[in-house]
Amino acid sequence: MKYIIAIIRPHKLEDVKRELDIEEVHLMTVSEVVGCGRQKGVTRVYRGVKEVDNLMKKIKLEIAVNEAFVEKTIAAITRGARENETGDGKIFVIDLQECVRISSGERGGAAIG
Amino acid sequence: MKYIIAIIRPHKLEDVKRELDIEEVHLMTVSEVVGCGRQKGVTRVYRGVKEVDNLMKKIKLEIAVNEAFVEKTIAAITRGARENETGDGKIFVIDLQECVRISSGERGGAAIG
Amino acid sequence: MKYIIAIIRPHKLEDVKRELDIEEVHLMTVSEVVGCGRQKGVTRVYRGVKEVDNLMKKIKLEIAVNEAFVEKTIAAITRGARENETGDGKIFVIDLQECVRISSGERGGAAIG
Amino acid sequence: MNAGDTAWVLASTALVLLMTPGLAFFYGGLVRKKNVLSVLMQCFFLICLISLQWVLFGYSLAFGPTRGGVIGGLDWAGLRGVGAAPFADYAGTIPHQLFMAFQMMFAIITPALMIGAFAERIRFSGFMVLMILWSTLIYDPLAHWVWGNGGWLKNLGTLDFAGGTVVPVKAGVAALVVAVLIGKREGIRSPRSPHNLPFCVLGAGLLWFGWFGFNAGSALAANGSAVGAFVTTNTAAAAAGLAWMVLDWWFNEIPTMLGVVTGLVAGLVAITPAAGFVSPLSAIAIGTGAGAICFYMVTKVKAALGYDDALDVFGVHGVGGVFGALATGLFAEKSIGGADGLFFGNPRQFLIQLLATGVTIVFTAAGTYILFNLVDLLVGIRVDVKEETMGLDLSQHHESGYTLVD
Amino acid sequence: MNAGDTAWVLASTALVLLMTPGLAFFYGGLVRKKNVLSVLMQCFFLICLISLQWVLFGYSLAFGPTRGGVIGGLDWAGLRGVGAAPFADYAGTIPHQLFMAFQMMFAIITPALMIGAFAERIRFSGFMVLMILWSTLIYDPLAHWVWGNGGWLKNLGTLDFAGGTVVPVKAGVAALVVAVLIGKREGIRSPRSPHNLPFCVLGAGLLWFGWFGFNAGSALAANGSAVGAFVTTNTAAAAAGLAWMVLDWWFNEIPTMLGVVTGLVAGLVAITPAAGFVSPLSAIAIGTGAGAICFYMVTKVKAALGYDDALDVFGVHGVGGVFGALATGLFAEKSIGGADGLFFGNPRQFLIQLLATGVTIVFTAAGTYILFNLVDLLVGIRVDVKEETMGLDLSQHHESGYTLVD
Amino acid sequence: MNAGDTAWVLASTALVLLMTPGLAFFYGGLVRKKNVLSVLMQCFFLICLISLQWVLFGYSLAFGPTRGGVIGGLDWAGLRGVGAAPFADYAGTIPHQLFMAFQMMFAIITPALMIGAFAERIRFSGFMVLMILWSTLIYDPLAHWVWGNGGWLKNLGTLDFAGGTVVPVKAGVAALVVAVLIGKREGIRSPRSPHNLPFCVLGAGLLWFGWFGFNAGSALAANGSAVGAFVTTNTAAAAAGLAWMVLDWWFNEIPTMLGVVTGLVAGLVAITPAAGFVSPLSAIAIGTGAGAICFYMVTKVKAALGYDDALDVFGVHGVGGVFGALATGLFAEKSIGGADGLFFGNPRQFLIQLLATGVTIVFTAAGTYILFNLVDLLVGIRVDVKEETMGLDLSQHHESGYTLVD
Ligand SMILES: Nc1ncnc2c1ncn2[C@@H]1O[C@H](COP(=O)(O)OP(=O)(O)O)[C@@H](O)[C@H]1O
Ligand SMILES: Nc1ncnc2c1ncn2[C@@H]1O[C@H](COP(=O)(O)OP(=O)(O)O)[C@@H](O)[C@H]1O
Ligand SMILES: Nc1ncnc2c1ncn2[C@@H]1O[C@H](COP(=O)(O)OP(=O)(O)O)[C@@H](O)[C@H]1O
Repeated sequence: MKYIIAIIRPHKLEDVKRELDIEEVHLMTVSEVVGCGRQKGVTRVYRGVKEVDNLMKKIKLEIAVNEAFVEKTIAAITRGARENETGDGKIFVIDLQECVRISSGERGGAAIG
Repeated sequence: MKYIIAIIRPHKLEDVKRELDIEEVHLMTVSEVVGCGRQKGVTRVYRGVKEVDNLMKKIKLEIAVNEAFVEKTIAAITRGARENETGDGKIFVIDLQECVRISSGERGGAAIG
Repeated sequence: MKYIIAIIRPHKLEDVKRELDIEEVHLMTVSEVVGCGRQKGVTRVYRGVKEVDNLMKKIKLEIAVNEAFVEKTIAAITRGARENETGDGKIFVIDLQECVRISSGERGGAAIG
Repeated sequence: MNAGDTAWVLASTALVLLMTPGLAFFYGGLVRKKNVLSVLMQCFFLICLISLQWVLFGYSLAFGPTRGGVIGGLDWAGLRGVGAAPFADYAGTIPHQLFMAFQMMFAIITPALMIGAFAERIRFSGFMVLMILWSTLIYDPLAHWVWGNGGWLKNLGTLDFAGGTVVPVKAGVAALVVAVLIGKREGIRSPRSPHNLPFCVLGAGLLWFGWFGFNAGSALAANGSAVGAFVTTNTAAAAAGLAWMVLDWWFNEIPTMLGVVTGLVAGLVAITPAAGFVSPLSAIAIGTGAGAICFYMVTKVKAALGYDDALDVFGVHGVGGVFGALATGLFAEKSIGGADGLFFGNPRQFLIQLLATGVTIVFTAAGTYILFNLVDLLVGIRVDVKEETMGLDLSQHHESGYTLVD
Repeated sequence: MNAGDTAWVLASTALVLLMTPGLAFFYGGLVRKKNVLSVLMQCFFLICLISLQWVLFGYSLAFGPTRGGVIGGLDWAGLRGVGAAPFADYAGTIPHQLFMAFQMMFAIITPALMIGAFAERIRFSGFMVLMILWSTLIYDPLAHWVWGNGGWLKNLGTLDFAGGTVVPVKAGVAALVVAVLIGKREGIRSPRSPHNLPFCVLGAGLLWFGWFGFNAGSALAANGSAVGAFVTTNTAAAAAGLAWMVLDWWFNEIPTMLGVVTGLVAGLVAITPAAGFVSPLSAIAIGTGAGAICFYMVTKVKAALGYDDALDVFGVHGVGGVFGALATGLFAEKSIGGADGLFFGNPRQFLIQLLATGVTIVFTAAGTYILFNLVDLLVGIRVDVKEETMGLDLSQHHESGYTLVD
Repeated sequence: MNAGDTAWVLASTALVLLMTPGLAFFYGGLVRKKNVLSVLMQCFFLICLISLQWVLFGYSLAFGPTRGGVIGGLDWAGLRGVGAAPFADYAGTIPHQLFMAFQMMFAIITPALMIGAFAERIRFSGFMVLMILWSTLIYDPLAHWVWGNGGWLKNLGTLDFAGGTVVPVKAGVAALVVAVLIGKREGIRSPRSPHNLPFCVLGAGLLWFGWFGFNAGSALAANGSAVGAFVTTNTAAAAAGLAWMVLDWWFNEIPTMLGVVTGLVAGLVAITPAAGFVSPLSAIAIGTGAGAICFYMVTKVKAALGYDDALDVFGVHGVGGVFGALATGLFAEKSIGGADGLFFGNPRQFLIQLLATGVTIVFTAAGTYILFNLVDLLVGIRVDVKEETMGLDLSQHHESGYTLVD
């Protein structure tokens, strides 16, 4: 099992979800983060004083999947999130040792979906 | 050492904390997320138009523990979070390689608690 | 590759970022969390009734780095975040299996920076 | 008719209307995020509902030609005969319809005050039915007794400048009854932090602003009495805010924002029946007293008794109102409002105040008890646990106050 | 000059000024977080812009000595001759300058109403130019026709108590034209949850409060007519809020907060032209009708036609305004405002209302169409996709409404 | 006594009261999340504190029978003799107590304006003591000099329509002194994004609304002078908002929301002393000048000098106020307010304005310097670093503005 963390542009969330649905990946956890990346930050003006802020608003997805789904998930996220420009985001894949469904107590691959 | 991530229902936070306290697991990091799961979403109405939103508010817990505490922690979260229904949430367990306490520089199992 | 998660005091974010910049670690993802630690909580008063709240506001950093950067990153965070007191926070290091840059499709160590 | 008086009462009526949105934010900021809309919704529903009820028959029941001092007749239903000409028995220098509109705003905010008591757990349908009945069967008769031409408490000589008996006492007592009957919130072991304290402060600011209309408008003219009520209102609110602050400091080492706004609202409540009858210095005494007594109620007595009056409607409005109604009987001065209180040599006035307050309490408590049980039986007043934990915004209104991700 | 009348119109003018910030929050709460400032900014820009335009030449164009019933001359530019003395043709008991200021607030809020239609996708520079032109070339002439001394629609005998034709109809129609021409928002497939519904409710509360100045202030005196308008305004808003609530319940099983505030705004819009001409009971009918018709427009017709009027300016203001203007021709009563409508035996009035509304619609639609294309050509009205997805706050103003981490 | 005048001044007094909550939000939105309550708290504390101080002795010190033109006697302490009868030397057509209440609101907002300067780092106890002393020892005497019957600056013939010298100049200068003495905030290297810019805009909206009471209410009657002040107030605010916007565009490529609201507040400040003395066209000049000068101060001068005036109280209120006080001596017209300024042939008036402003600056700066050091010695004015990094809400009030998880 793998734990996939993806950082994407905020307005791409719907597109990514649609692509994931196509791949039958329906479960995920979503949160708002700010990201500091290669992407040039945004200019902000505060009472006539200008400065550059390199923390950009992003969306973070966390998706636990069985091995068989890893590449499909990566591909789906990439399809949904890509604008072919710096700032599109990253996908990180971490090894997942155990997964427990709280309601049933099921464990492992059975609990993931 | 393990890094445990749990997604629970928002109103179960206090119960889970109480159960964790009993198991002597006092340290954790908490955040608000939205989750998309098997749970049927909520109906929303916007100016007379109805739609279903499948992103539900959840609480995410992150708890780093020594091996000896892993099962106790899972059990405690389960006890506190369970309503025996879809939507109760999930627990994910990831291998943790290193842990550093910033104030003292301690590392490993000693730094975790 | 490693996935580093650090929990720090909110007002230390700028200092930590400055130290990381010195080490040439520029990319990261930041979010607000609340932490429950060894640190004594804060007193709150609600209409004359006093109670202690042990959930403190913290900042969470997530930084994916190549092996060569792991210790440098830990050191930089420690330098920036340290007040030598309980509540300074923790750094967790997790093994990272894969990293994908969405815009280019690059993978692995090349995608991380 | 006097254009100056009309101008002031028009402005006052608008100010009192604004109090209910102000109250909505005062309460809305205090509840948890998942219930903020339910509180706002209940407030706005009441504005809409009572605005119609009052025009259709409520005004007539409360202020119409009396039927034996007990209730007004339906002669003025649909505002028949309530037009631009002044009705001298109520207000000789402004259009009768303006007096009606001013009173309407009071009829709106009284039940709205109760919302804090049963917040976070009431079913919206049950709430609606309860409010329709309560306004008609409890508010309107009591308003008639105290303010209506020929009302029996009015005939006794009760002093109630701007409705301190009718409005806060009634709301506070009814709130307590409902809070006890509906039961405690699920899983609330300790006070929950307000989800948005600035909203609560905004609401308090709007309430203070609007209360000038409430009290100084009750002079129904732009005259010295209005000015006097304006000054006592401001003074009592300030004194009560400071009183709470000092007590907070004393007992909890630190002054709190919520304490100051709670205190000032208690002061506004307490000065209401007294506003046009007492001196500014007496207003300091009334405000200080109100701040202190309400502090004691909310921090000590409530904890001891263990009822879950979520936002302290009883502790602040009920107790503050009773205190104010009685204080009017103590501090009133003939040279200011035409009648003396106990401290100025007229113990009889204090007894009348005691009687009026007692009658209000008993009638309201009994009536609310009956109505609650009736509505609970017919419609159900409490949401089920699922709906409660999910939050009333989603379960009762299919909406959320804020987006989490957008 | 009458001090009482002056006092009321001063207060009313301040109240109407407050409506635009109220509207800013009503709209601002509904958009996504990343666009909240753009909405507030557009509203405040209009307050500043029109305040100057009106003083410099707008008032003179709209109300100055007529040039053939079509437009005012520039005789009063820079407020030359518009001073403390009353100008009896407009208002005999208050300073002429006060009448000017009161009308200014109307000239501000009318274009502000349109903001909701093209929210989340308009370029700020294009918006600015469009608004300057629109106010001068569309608003001012139309205001002259309906309200100006010698204006041709006024001469026909059009009834428009507080500008229901000039203000909401015009804004609503122009909003529709712009919404259609500017095109749909990017990637909005279904309605987006309001990012801060309490802000929207706050805005609605301030709008209701301010609307008393709008309608009751339009009597330009503190008299029975002002009181009548005050009461019908409140009543219609309440009825429309309840009507929407009931329909929400009927079609979606549950009443919503956004529904109630949308409904009440529709009611306020619809009663505006009728406020001083109809009875409180007719106001109930008008409010209920407005709530129902706007509900139908927003939920059914809009979906069917598929234009992206982001915050339903046309559905609520345009449609509510047309309905109100026509309803005035139905429900007006001679005993209240001096003229009878169809239901009181005077079909001619209804035809006049129909004509005035029709003229407003045609002139506004055509003029807005031309101006839009002109400005789009010269400056560009729509932001590019990057700017839109980033949000207008960052792309147009280099600011964010809220901090994410601080 | 005149009911119309009384009605308007009653409404104005309520409007000015609302300005302080408005200011609280204007400032509160700009600070970081962890300090929002501390700002609101300081504002509400001042409302409560000064309301009592003024009734007890402040009014008497400022407006009581003069002791040699320097200070009022305590004859009116506790409002002895300040009743419903007008006091003709101040205002002949409204109750004396109303004049007192109107002035009270000015005494409240003046110290409240200073809060922005030392925001995010002041100890609440030190703040309290400083404010009590400052109000009594600096505000009250200065108010006496400029406005009090027999005050020496008043006798010189200083023009100050609505307190532009007393209120913003004083607050701005004192703010600068405290900001310099208290030192910079910890770890603030660059301006921090406002945590809730919509709150700031809400505050600006309420300030604009309330300022009509401040300026037009200062006519103390519902007459042409009030109307004139109303119009110049609105015009100057609009011009200043636009001026800032244009400069923002010029220097930073884009107009900002914070810029517009900052500008309009600068305009409101600058027009205050001039409101009833100048024409609307002069108001455009004053507003534009204020916007430009304050822009320059805040963006260039402040950065060059390096003091940490957290929310630009000096740059906006101090500088705007000085500019306005002097501009009054330039633009005043006899036909409007009874006195001519330099541009209308009366250079003497400009010199008087210069003197009055100079005296205000010197007296305020010196007095504030002494009081600051005194209070710092006795109570301590700055929080320690721990408390500051934790945020004042938690450290000074044991509360948080918002819940993080609920
Ligand atoms: N090494 C990293 N560790 C943690 N987060 C990262 C890392 N690299 C990128 N991110 C996240 O991904 C977002 C996009 O990264 P960025 O460098 O702007 O885009 P791209 O890699 O597509 O050019 C960043 O804002 C940050 O949140
Ligand atoms: N595979 C997964 N990856 C990431 N998050 C998940 C996954 N499965 C569940 N979750 C999280 O857990 C929450 C509860 O899941 P859900 O399927 O509704 O409940 P249950 O598994 O108890 O039936 C979801 O809202 C989501 O946040
Ligand atoms: N074992 C843990 N698992 C998850 N989060 C932790 C753990 N230990 C500490 N934290 C996070 O780190 C923060 C600081 O921890 P704390 O014990 O207060 O400080 P310190 O370890 O420096 O004494 C906590 O608020 C919490 O968010």
